[in-house]
Amino acid sequence: MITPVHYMLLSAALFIIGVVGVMVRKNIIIIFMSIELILNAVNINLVAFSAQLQNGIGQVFAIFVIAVAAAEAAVGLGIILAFYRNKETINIDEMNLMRS
Amino acid sequence: METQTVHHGAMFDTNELVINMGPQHPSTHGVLRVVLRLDGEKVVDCDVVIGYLHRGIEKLSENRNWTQIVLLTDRMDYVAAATSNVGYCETVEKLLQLEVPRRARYVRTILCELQRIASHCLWVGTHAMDIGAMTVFLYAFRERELILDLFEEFCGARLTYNSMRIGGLPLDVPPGWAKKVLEFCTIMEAKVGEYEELLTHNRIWLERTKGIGIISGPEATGLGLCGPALRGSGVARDVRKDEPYAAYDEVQFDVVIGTNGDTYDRYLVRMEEFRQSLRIIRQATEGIPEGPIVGKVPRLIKPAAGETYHAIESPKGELGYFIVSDGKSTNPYRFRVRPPSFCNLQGLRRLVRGHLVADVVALIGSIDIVLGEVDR
Amino acid sequence: MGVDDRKPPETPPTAAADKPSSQAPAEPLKGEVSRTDAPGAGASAAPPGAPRTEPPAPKPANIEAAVTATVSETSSATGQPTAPADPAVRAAAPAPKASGAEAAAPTAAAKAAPPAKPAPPKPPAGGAEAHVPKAAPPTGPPDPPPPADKTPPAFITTLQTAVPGGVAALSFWVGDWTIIVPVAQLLDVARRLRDAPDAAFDYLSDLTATDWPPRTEGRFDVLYMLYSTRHRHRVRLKVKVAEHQPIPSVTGVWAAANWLEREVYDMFGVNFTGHPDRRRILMPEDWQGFPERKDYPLEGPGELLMENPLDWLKLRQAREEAEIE
Amino acid sequence: MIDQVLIPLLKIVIVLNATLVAVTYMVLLERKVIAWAQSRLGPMRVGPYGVLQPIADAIKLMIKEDITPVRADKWVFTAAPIISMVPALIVYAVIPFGPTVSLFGRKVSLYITDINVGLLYIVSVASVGVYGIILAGYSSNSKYPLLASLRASAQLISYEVAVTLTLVSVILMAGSLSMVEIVNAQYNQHVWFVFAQPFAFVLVLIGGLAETNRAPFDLPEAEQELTGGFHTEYSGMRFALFFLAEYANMIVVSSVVTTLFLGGWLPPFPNVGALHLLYYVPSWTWFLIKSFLFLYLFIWIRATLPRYRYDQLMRLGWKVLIPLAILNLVVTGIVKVMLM
Amino acid sequence: MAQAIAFYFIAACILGFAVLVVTTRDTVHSVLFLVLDFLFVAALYVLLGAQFLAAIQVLVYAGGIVVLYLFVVMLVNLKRPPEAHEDPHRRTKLGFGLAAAVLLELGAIAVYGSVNPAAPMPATPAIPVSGNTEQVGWLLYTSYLIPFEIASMLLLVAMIGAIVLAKREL
Repeated sequence: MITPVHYMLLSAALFIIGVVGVMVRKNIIIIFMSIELILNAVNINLVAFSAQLQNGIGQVFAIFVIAVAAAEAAVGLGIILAFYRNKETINIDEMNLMRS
Repeated sequence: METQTVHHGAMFDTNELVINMGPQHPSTHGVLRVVLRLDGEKVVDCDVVIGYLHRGIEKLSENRNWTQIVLLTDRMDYVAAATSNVGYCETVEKLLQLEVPRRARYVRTILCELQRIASHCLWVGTHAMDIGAMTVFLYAFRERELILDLFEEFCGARLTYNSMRIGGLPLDVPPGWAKKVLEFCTIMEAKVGEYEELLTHNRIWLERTKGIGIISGPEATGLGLCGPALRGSGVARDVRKDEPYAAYDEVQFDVVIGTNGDTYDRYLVRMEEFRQSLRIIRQATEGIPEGPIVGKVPRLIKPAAGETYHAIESPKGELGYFIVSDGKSTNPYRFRVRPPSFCNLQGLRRLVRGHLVADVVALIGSIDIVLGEVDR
Repeated sequence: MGVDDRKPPETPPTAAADKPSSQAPAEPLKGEVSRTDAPGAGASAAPPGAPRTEPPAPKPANIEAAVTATVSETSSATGQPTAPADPAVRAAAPAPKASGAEAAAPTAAAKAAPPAKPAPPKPPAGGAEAHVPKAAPPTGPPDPPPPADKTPPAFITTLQTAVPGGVAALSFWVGDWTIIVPVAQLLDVARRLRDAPDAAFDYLSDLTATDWPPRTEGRFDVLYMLYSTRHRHRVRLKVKVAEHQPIPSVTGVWAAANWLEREVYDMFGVNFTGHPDRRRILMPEDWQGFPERKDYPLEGPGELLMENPLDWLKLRQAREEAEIE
Repeated sequence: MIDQVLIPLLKIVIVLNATLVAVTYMVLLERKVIAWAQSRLGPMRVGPYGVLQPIADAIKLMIKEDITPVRADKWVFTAAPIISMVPALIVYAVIPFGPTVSLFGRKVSLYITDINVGLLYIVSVASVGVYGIILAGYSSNSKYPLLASLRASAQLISYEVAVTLTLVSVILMAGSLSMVEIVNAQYNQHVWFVFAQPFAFVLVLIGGLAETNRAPFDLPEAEQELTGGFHTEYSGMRFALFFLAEYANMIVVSSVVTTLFLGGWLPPFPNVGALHLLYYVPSWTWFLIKSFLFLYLFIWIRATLPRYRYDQLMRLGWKVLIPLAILNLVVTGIVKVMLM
Repeated sequence: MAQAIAFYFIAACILGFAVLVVTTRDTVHSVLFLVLDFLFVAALYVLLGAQFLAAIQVLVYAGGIVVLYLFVVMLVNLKRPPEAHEDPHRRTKLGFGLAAAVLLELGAIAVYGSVNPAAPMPATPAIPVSGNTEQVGWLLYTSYLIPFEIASMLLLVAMIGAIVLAKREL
């Protein structure tokens, strides 16, 4: 029998993978993708609870999360493109313009 | 196709993408190579590379005797070979100061205009095909076939005719040929309307051709564009009218000019030229005089030392021959062709700048080149 | 001698040139075309560059001789022997092989040569006057002056006053007017003809050249066929230039001249200066020699390659080895 | 057991095979129809009137050398045709070819499944198909395919927006996302939606042309511009997969349009008693006839029209189709509320 | 039983592809694994009875957002991959440390959860519609109307922002 705990564990594991990706990789596109993984982990959690609680609220929130993810991806990738055009790099460690 | 070693990704950063269009490309009409520098899909600059079909016809001609050269001229504009023949023969006749019988001049006119229609058929087909309308291609080739049949009946060949002799014609027109030509005119008139129905008012066609590759009249003149490419820009320059040869001074026709100098105008000019050509053919065929077909040609053709330039209006534009005779040998000392396609192709670089890749194709189509003539 | 690192199409001439050079009397050339001796054989009066039309000429010798006739601009440095076999073929020295110039990339040499080497002072062309005039290859078109009853068009007379010295001579033949223009006045004349309202030659129909090798003082006739779309008249300009003599490009006057001048440069090696994009146009970029010169063999060097593919392979191999080093 | 496993499996097998055969014969149909339009004969050699041509083509493509460019990304290069083929096929799971009929004493529905988000399923699965084209262009490591794939991805995404927005107004009319329910709604409302939503019909048709990369929107494979488009470097069976995917998508689009706008399996004038006779014709024939009309239209358009340019295509998508779709949606919504 | 098998299979795929997303060197491959990952997440949603969300996941995530990623990866194709030289990893210790911490916390929750199971949740107020899509729609347009509108504003702002950022010259 699959309980919400299973989903939670799956979600947590996905979350961890996402966090590790954000922390470890230098390629900013992969970092963005890791963030997407994190958001998905959250969504899994929300949908799992929605199913457990027999109401749609969790799914509604999942939809909001997807909307936010779409916005984030659009703006984030726009920034990457703009940055790449000027600096010819997508290495996050070289993105230190704001550092004095 | 892929000769640049630049990694394909390196393009979309701040730099430009260098892309080779041709020499093996479906829409460069032969072995033309256009090296495009693109910014996204926008053409920043281009370099037109030619010479892949260079056979040295000029050099070869300097080593053939005067009559043999007719055969070589077939191989230049192989879409309108008879026109090249006529141009060459007229130049030598000018050098020889030879009078050509009227009948021969009339037949030459008919042949030239048939060739113009054949060439324009091929042009409208390929041009429309380049822009994506493939049916016109098949339609135009259907009619071109009729012209080739007429030529086959006249001289036995369908592509490289070798159909002229210095001083006149190699042989008279076969009996009943004139009637067939007139029948063809009737058919063709309807078919031109058919092409126009498919294209002229088609919205997509308009969007693809209007405002593409605009060139003003003075600029086109300066660039040496010729033929419909020049007339599309509103310059009424037609060798047939300005420096009449063959029987063009005895027939009525209009010089068609455009107004905007864009691809659409060049298209319209050629479409109208179909009709004008048919008009000329009608008049010439109906008024074809009786008489000899060859003038008083010396047995050994050996023009006096001297040089001359003579131009005729080929379907692509001003086809000029510059021939030097040293007065001693039986071959020209210098044989030079002024190929209209070559001069028109020179304008391509000016035309494509700032347009998109898809327009390059449309523009190559709109200047109507034959690589056999460009490279010679 | 080592095979130099030329491109394949050029290699056979160098290889073939060895043989005649070993037996032929060496005659130093000075970057100029000079005539070989053996005038008697020239009686066939074939135009140069057309050895094929002479049936009696022994074929192999003919080919070799023809091959040696590859034109080079750098010939003045090397005492390269010419081929004596065929009198119709004057051989300028092929690109340096035995000399120290071996290391230099021939393509670069070919490219750099025309502008870098202005025509050296001409030696008295010994061969030219030694010839029987009848046997001599033509030295140029007669350029007959206009007959007395022909008055030149108005724009020519105004041109004569507007550009002093611009009209060196005037010619009329089978209905064509030709103005012979000195090189120095070319641009002035061109501008004047384009801009003057009575001339208005806004259209450059054609631009080409003719090679008259015997003429040392101005080997090439560069011809400008002009047309006016306004007055619908024509005129022809003729400029005589020597082999390396710079001639100003008229691209600034007529944009159409761009490719036409490129072609003339490609085919004749006429030294246009001020051209925005002077490259070869029809021939490959690394081609040696100028195909439409009269002393360039009709077969070109290229066809010889085909006769023995093994030679070609060997040469290519040698070149690749040289490149590796 | 039979109802649960055997019949669905059987249906899947039948639909898949029928689709593949239909797709191969689509190619023949296209060649024939275009040939007729161009006063030619088309394929005539293989079999009478060339009817066996697709089989010959298939054999030829199968035994052709399968070339992978040296510098291509091998895995992606192999996966790309599959990625474009699979969505085109699994979409058929929800297309209702007919209602539930009784066959050999059993109730059998003439569709594989009817899920409550059927239309959304089609749209979302179709949106995955774009990966095939993008990846093909990317992995070929060649410039023309890359340009084509960039074009394709931009084009498909833009038109997907327009089409999906338009579909919403149809959903609004039907009140359901299920394909079967949409057909039933047309029966219950006594009107084919093509008459209720003529704008939406035209928009979906245009968008469908664009989404299947058909003329005049066949930019990603515009051979006159980009040699072969995204499949320039493909040969043999992998090329065939792209080809099949394109035609399968065409059939999908015509099926969807048929279902949404032309009443799916319903005969003409389903509610007119006098024409009840038409119900004796098997329902799936109506479906096939209607779809065929659209396929014919697609081919006809291809034979007639020139090709749009990339920027004009995008302009059409964003500046014409999407605003019209939104307008249509708003109007539909207002009318619907007013009628309630 | 079948559900359990499906869950474990899907979960394994999700995690496996997620690991591949993070570890693969080639960015394009990484994006592809992300698509697969999202498709399996969609499958999981179907398993949980959220068909509408599954379709949205495929449509928006797989068909939209990731295509955007792929687009950018292709645009920003690097002459010099960012991780070619020097140490490709950064803050490895911190990353794995954080991961360990979360894992620890999870373990604690799991232990706690098994010790005292959660009380059954009170039933939520009934929604007057049935069916997954209808339910979500009802909620979105009733209780969560304002967040929904805000989300649409957010998307609009993001769209404009992206255009401003990506356009070379305005």
